[in-house]
Amino acid sequence: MSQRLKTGGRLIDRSKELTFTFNHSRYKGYEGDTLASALLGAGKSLLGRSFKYHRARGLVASGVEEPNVLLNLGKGDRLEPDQRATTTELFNGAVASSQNHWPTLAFDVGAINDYAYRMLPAGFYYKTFMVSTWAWHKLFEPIVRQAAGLGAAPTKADADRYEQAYAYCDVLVAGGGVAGLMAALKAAAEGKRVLVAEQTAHWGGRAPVDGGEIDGMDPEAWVKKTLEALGKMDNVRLMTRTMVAGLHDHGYAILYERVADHTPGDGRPRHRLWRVRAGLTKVASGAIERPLAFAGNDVPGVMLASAVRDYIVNWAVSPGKEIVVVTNNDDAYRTALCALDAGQKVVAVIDAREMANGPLVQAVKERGVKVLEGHAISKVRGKSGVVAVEICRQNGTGSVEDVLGCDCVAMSGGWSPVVHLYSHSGGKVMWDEAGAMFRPDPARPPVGDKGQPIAEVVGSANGALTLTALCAEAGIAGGAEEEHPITPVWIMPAKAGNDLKFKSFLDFQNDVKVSDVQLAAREGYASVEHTKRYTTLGMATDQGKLSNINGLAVLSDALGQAIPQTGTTTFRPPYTPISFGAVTGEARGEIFQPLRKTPMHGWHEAHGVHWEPVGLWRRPYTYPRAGEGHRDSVNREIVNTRTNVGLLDASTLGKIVVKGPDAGKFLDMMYTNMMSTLPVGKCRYGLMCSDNGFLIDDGVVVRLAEDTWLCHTTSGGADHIHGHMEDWLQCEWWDWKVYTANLTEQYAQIAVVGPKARKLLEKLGGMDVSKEALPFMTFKEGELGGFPVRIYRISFSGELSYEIAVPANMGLALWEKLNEAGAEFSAMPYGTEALHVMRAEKGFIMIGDETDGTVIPQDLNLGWAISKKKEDFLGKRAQLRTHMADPDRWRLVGLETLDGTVLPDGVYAVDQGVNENNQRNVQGRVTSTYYSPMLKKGIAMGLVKHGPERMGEVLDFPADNGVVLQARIVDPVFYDKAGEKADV
Amino acid sequence: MRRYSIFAVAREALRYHSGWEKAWASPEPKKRYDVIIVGAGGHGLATAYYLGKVHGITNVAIIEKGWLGGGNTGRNTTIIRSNYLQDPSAAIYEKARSLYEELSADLNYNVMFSPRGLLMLAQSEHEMRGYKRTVYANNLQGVETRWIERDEVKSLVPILNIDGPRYPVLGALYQERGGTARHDAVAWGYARKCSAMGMDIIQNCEVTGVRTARGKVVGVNTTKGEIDCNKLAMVVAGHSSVLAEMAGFRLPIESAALQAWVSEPIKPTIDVVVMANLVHGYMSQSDKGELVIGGGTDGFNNYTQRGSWHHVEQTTRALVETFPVISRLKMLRQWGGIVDMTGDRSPILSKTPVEGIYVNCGWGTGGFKAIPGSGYAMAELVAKEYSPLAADFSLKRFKEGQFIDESVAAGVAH
Amino acid sequence: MSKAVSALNGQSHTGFATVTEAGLKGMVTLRADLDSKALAKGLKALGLKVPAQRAIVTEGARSVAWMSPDELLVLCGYEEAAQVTADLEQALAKEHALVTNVSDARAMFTVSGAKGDEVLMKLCPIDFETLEAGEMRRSRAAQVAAAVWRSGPEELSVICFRSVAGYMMGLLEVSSRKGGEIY
Amino acid sequence: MLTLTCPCCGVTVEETELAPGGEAHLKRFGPGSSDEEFETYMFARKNPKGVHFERWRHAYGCGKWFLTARCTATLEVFGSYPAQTTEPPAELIAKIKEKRPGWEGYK
Ligand SMILES: Cc1cc2nc3c(=O)[nH]c(=O)nc-3n(C[C@H](O)[C@H](O)[C@H](O)COP(=O)(O)OP(=O)(O)OC[C@H]3O[C@@H](n4cnc5c(N)ncnc54)[C@H](O)[C@@H]3O)c2cc1C
Ligand SMILES: NC(=O)c1ccc[n+]([C@@H]2O[C@H](COP(=O)([O-])OP(=O)(O)OC[C@H]3O[C@@H](n4cnc5c(N)ncnc54)[C@H](O)[C@@H]3O)[C@@H](O)[C@H]2O)c1
Ligand SMILES: Cc1cc2nc3c(=O)[nH]c(=O)nc-3n(C[C@H](O)[C@H](O)[C@H](O)COP(=O)(O)O)c2cc1C
Ligand SMILES: [Zn+2]
Repeated sequence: MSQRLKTGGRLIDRSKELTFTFNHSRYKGYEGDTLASALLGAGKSLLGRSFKYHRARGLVASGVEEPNVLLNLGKGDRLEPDQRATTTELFNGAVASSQNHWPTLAFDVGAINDYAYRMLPAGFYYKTFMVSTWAWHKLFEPIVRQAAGLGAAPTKADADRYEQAYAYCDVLVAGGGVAGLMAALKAAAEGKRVLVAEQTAHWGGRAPVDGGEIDGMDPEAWVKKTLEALGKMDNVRLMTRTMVAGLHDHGYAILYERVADHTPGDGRPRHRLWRVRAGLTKVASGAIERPLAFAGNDVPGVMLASAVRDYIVNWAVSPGKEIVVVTNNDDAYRTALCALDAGQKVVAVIDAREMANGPLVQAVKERGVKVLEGHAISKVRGKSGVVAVEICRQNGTGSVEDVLGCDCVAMSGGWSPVVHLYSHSGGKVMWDEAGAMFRPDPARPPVGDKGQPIAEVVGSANGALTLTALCAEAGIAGGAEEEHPITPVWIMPAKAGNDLKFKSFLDFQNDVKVSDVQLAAREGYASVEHTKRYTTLGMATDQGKLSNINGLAVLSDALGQAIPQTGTTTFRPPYTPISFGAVTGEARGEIFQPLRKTPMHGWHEAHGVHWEPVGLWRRPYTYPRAGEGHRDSVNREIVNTRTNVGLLDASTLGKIVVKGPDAGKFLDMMYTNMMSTLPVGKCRYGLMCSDNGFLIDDGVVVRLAEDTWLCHTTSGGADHIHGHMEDWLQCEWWDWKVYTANLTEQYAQIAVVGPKARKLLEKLGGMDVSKEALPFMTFKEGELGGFPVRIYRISFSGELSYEIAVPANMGLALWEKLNEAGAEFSAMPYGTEALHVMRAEKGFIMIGDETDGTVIPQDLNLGWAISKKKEDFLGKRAQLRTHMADPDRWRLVGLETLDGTVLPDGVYAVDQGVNENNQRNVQGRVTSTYYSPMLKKGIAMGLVKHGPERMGEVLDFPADNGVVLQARIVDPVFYDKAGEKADV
Repeated sequence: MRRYSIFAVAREALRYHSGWEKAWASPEPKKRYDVIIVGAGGHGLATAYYLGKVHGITNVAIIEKGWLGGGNTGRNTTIIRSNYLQDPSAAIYEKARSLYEELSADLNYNVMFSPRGLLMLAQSEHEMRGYKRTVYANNLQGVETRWIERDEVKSLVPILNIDGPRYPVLGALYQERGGTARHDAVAWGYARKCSAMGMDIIQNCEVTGVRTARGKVVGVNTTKGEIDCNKLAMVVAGHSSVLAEMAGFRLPIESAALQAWVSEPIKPTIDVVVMANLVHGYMSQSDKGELVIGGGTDGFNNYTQRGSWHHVEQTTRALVETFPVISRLKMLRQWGGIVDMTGDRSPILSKTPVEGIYVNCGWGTGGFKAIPGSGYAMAELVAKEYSPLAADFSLKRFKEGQFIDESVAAGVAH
Repeated sequence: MSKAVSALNGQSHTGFATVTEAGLKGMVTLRADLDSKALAKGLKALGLKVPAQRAIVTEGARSVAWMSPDELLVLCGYEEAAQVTADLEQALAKEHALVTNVSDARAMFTVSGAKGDEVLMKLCPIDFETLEAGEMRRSRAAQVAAAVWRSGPEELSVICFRSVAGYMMGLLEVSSRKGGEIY
Repeated sequence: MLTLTCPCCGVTVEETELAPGGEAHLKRFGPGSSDEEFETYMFARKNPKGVHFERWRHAYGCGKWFLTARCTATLEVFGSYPAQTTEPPAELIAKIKEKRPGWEGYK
């Protein structure tokens, strides 16, 4: 049984006791513990259930590679599923529970799957349940889904905040082990700007646990000294609890800083996501020990040898009292020595190598520990904890020679360099036969914007596994005991039979066994990528940190090919999982996206507005009064505007000034109309097409001066159209003398609309706004009610209308003044919906309603706005293509239901028969449809085949619930057909 | 080919599954084939399958530069829907969707087609009008969709933040029989059947050249030597321009990275597929339990299968806003694929300037759902020179201006 | 003119740094040939000179910033912006140039305090360690365009569009909250 | 996540400050051109796996368009230059040839 040792523990502070709960029971730990070490210290070893077979699982590892012990942490709005116990720093009051079992961890019904393991090999689902989609979806899939998944999903929104930050450096060091610190020291001494990121809360990595000597000091002392030195340098930043999650193209590294995971609720952001642009990343991410694949290697109590050592040295927790070490290399002997030093019993070291006699082996032997060379574990006995191991010859089939009682197995299959970061943006790895590992190929690094390498690897991540090799690589004196070569062992014992292979786990979390990989190979899923996807090897939350190399070695073996020929699967970010909160950063709630506000935004809000999003703006849709539905208020706003006067906040309309000797020529290219001939002081409605011929925007163009025009665009289109203009100016007609500026936000714009509009402006005074002084389709600058304004006589409603532009900082004041002064004329604000209805009553098109990216001006009977005189304009050539010149195109008409009801949005007019694909033929569709409170009936516009030539014809529009509505083709101008109201 | 079934699994269990045969053979290429298909993605394999099944053409090779299914077919977010607006699109996607309904039985391979329902959220008046229009169009096209109000949306997706704060959900376009399928299984299931029909799937074999004589195709050069053919179908998605270049023509295609990512697995929390197009994010939950997420495409040409990080941020933000409960879940893995974007964002199934060469590409960000329909139509086009499902997707539309533009929302509002 | 109110009317928040909307500011955009003599003369009359690439030059209460190879931004008092516009227009009357008052189209903020850089480090892809006094960087703050420069000891200034002033203040406020200190 | 240098500002900026604009040096065909010419201009794209000449706008900076040569297979950037050219500069072509001996040159 695991327990806390009386002394030791380099990372814990015994004077600071912490309490926490696990599955509702209270436990104690110390500051410096991880949840894993505290649980182990409390004697808990059964801590989870596996994904598929629900087998009992305990800790295998001590760090990020832990596949088994994922817990639900916290509760309510701080609940986090799948939290790795080994990387969770213990804090007072932590609440944790185990996952993926029912009803309890100890008694889990799902474990029945374990008995049926032979029925559930890799690929089981592909071969079964294919009778019908119905049966799969309704019967089987729900069971599969319920059984899968790990932790419970949160049900409450997150209480924490997150943030992001940018940083720049010459050298990013990923990993704060001794290799990383050496690299940092070197780069810092060269004057580079250095950033060192260490994912844990501690510096030094493995070396302080593993021992040896650096620069005449023990590693712990060297680390301390080095940190002090680095800490004093201005050009170095040291960051703990910061994981380099990904190394992206051009040296863009994503770092995940767990600022307050260990101090929840202290007001600090929980995580901070760093986006670091690094000239060079020194990957010093260490190596991860590999498990050995023997039967029962997943029973709680079987652990990585290095993890056993870590628990003893770092946290004074011994995972067992009677330990069996099983290995194929010398390093695991350190675990034996360390356990002995801690007063634990080492039952035996089982070494798969035929001969083991390096200094570490000798040291162990000298302390009286039995070393069984050429041996292997055939099987682990025990279900929810190790009871004994059956011993056999490594090169046999597993016939048991001996049974050793024990409560902990420390296994080591060798080490795999952590090559993830090197690989994320294309760096390649190579197989190192001697070390039995993939390590970075320095000849094929990931490259940056200049083709230069953006990553270099140092230390054990580079395959310099031993301290001796690592120091040699860094040019620093130091080293540790000499180690004899490893002998790769992929299956234990080598000729294990089916009964063993079906219980020898490769991927612990996903329950992938040696037999599964062999099955994949047998069935032709021979690419390592196929095997991965067929078996789910390496797809669990540890992303194969423990399983990948073993798995692909087993696959290579099954295929009879060399390991490098099999290759690895692709390493993808993040290195370890990162919270979506961190990826989101500050962008939540109010600042999820920019909200663009007009100067009158606050006023609208204070006056009960119902908003409509338009791009990043919000525009008033309508201003319902108490007791009014939206439709009522829209009707009220329309009637009032058409009978009295309405006020519209039109500030969001785009306003682009275009100036220069060639501005007229330029606008003639941009618009389908002729703009160069517009007289100064006048306004003209214009259309813009893309060079592919489609209508993209419309608006009123004003000629401010001989060489200056002001182009109004749609609200959503302002930035886009400005960009579009600059694009053509900069990239096509760069010799034309034209300047543009986007003045959209310089002005608030207010439309004063309705028969009493003039009276209202006259009341404000200061400018002659009479028909004579300011005729329709002209503009004038001056002072209105003390405000500097420019007034345009343009109308989108068919009413007498003035659009008043005023400097934005005065927009609110003018708006308030107009409302106030307008009271006697029954002035009231109206929103976009009233605007839409009124323009539809007049048959005016709306970009986005009548157009959808497939419509050309000709479809909308806007041929009059397409200049015949111009040789060229954007879209002209495109509109000559056969389909665009096709007389069968659908064209704009008005539509009126026979019974006066409102046609639904988007309905189609059907035609006879069906097309080749058996779809009902159609001959038109509704583009805009409204109830007209003026006409007291439904009105609509639509695009209809040969429409304008078919006035009076009645079309069928199948609507909801089988109802077919009938509507007559009419003139799209419904209201004031003679156009007498605007030009007054 | 031995049939798969629960009984077969039980029988094999008794002998430790030692008796399974290979799902597909890995032959060396023959000297010539009636039809060579380049690209063993879903579309290439489905084309081959229907060539054999419907048209009796089985002297076919499918040549794949990597591992079959390893292109976009193996890296997409598996959304299946047919709620398209324009007739030609609705026709081919609905054909595909209806074939998906039967696919597991047809292939004797469980592709786990799961019609779990698909929602496209309307979060502005403009989107709402667009989706209502789609519903009317779909009803006439034989595609079952309906408009649902916000209450029904909420009951289908309890974790949805229906009130905004930025863009309250106004309702949704709902396709009840849209859903997902197990992407790899689609490729594997087709491959197994193609192989069983005697077709050669040649993996790890890159086409490096296209040979023509007098304007007609005669064969291809590959890393495994020259192979002759009567007809050549290029079905290589992101690499279409590269293949076209070998044959001497250009396509209206640009290749860009599209990314996806998954969370760690959790117990079932969302049963339907949700697309929130206004904020650019969509999400579903796989049978394994991870949330499968995708968003926007990079704007620049790229062949690296890696995309730019800011899209990941943007889409994750959109989804955390839409589903606030996911904020404490963790991103497990992100990856990219190279999508083939056409000038009008609709696919190309077409003859080409070279006689005997056909292209099937341009599926861009949305071709997984089309695999069976596209394969069906492409097979017909290759076998009979005409397919009603493919007719409108021909290359000539770019000359004539008859685009199939699905972006109803492309026009700006107001 | 008393009717004019800046986007946030001088709102301010103090966390580990102080973020303030700077109130009404005069701003004039100038597009012209930056080598033109008339331009130099026009600026000289204002006590300013043509700034070098990416530079911002301050003389008394006025500054002028380089915006692009053919664009400058003159910063001055809000009240005098109309006059400055007119004067520059006059000075450039004979040239191909565009001078326009954009005082109302923008909002300006200051971030002050010893850790002011940390506020903007969270928002802008700018290397603040190398941002010298006298340089203006046009970039991004989270999701909107922003121009940033060191406007004083322990003070940075930020300009953005007026419509997103509220968003910018939201960003600055959240990023300067106590507990969010980086170093 | 790319970094590119804006030749107008002289700063090296990240992709999020830029807007991509597709293939560079397209020749516009207007009225009077053949259907083929117009289609080529509008749609046919080289889309090479390798050296690509393309347009970018320094959207969050000076607002200017510029051009770059970039490898779409490795993302290496060979250089950037002003948009006001009809062909890539000769020095840039030479530089690319040196780095990519097999490259067939600008077509
Ligand atoms: C991240 C992402 C998410 C997506 N999400 C969805 C979704 O939710 N729903 C949906 O419907 N669609 C989605 N898609 C799109 C969908 O994945 C693709 O449209 C579809 O898979 C394309 O299939 P394919 O067979 O045409 O191409 P691929 O699967 O890419 O197959 C093409 C094959 O051609 C091979 N090839 C290329 N060049 C050569 C050569 N010279 N010689 C030999 N072989 C060659 C490639 O190796 C590849 O295997 C998504 C795509 C991505 C990248
Ligand atoms: N004898 C052997 O077989 C053997 C094998 C492996 C390691 N070792 C020992 O381990 C030590 C190796 O030193 P080292 O510095 O190369 O490795 P290390 O494992 O000591 O240090 C690596 C550090 O990087 C951190 N890290 C890893 N990935 C990270 C990421 N993405 N972001 C941030 N931090 C990350 C780890 O937390 C760790 O602290 C030596 O003492 C060596 O003797 C020995
Ligand atoms: C629908 C879907 C679900 C996935 N689920 C997982 C998963 O649970 N675990 C995992 O590691 N990868 C998962 N992946 C990602 C794959 O591991 C892989 O990254 C992806 O197929 C792209 O291939 P590549 O990374 O090898 O280039 C999933 C991919 C898809 C398309
Ligand atoms: Zn620039």
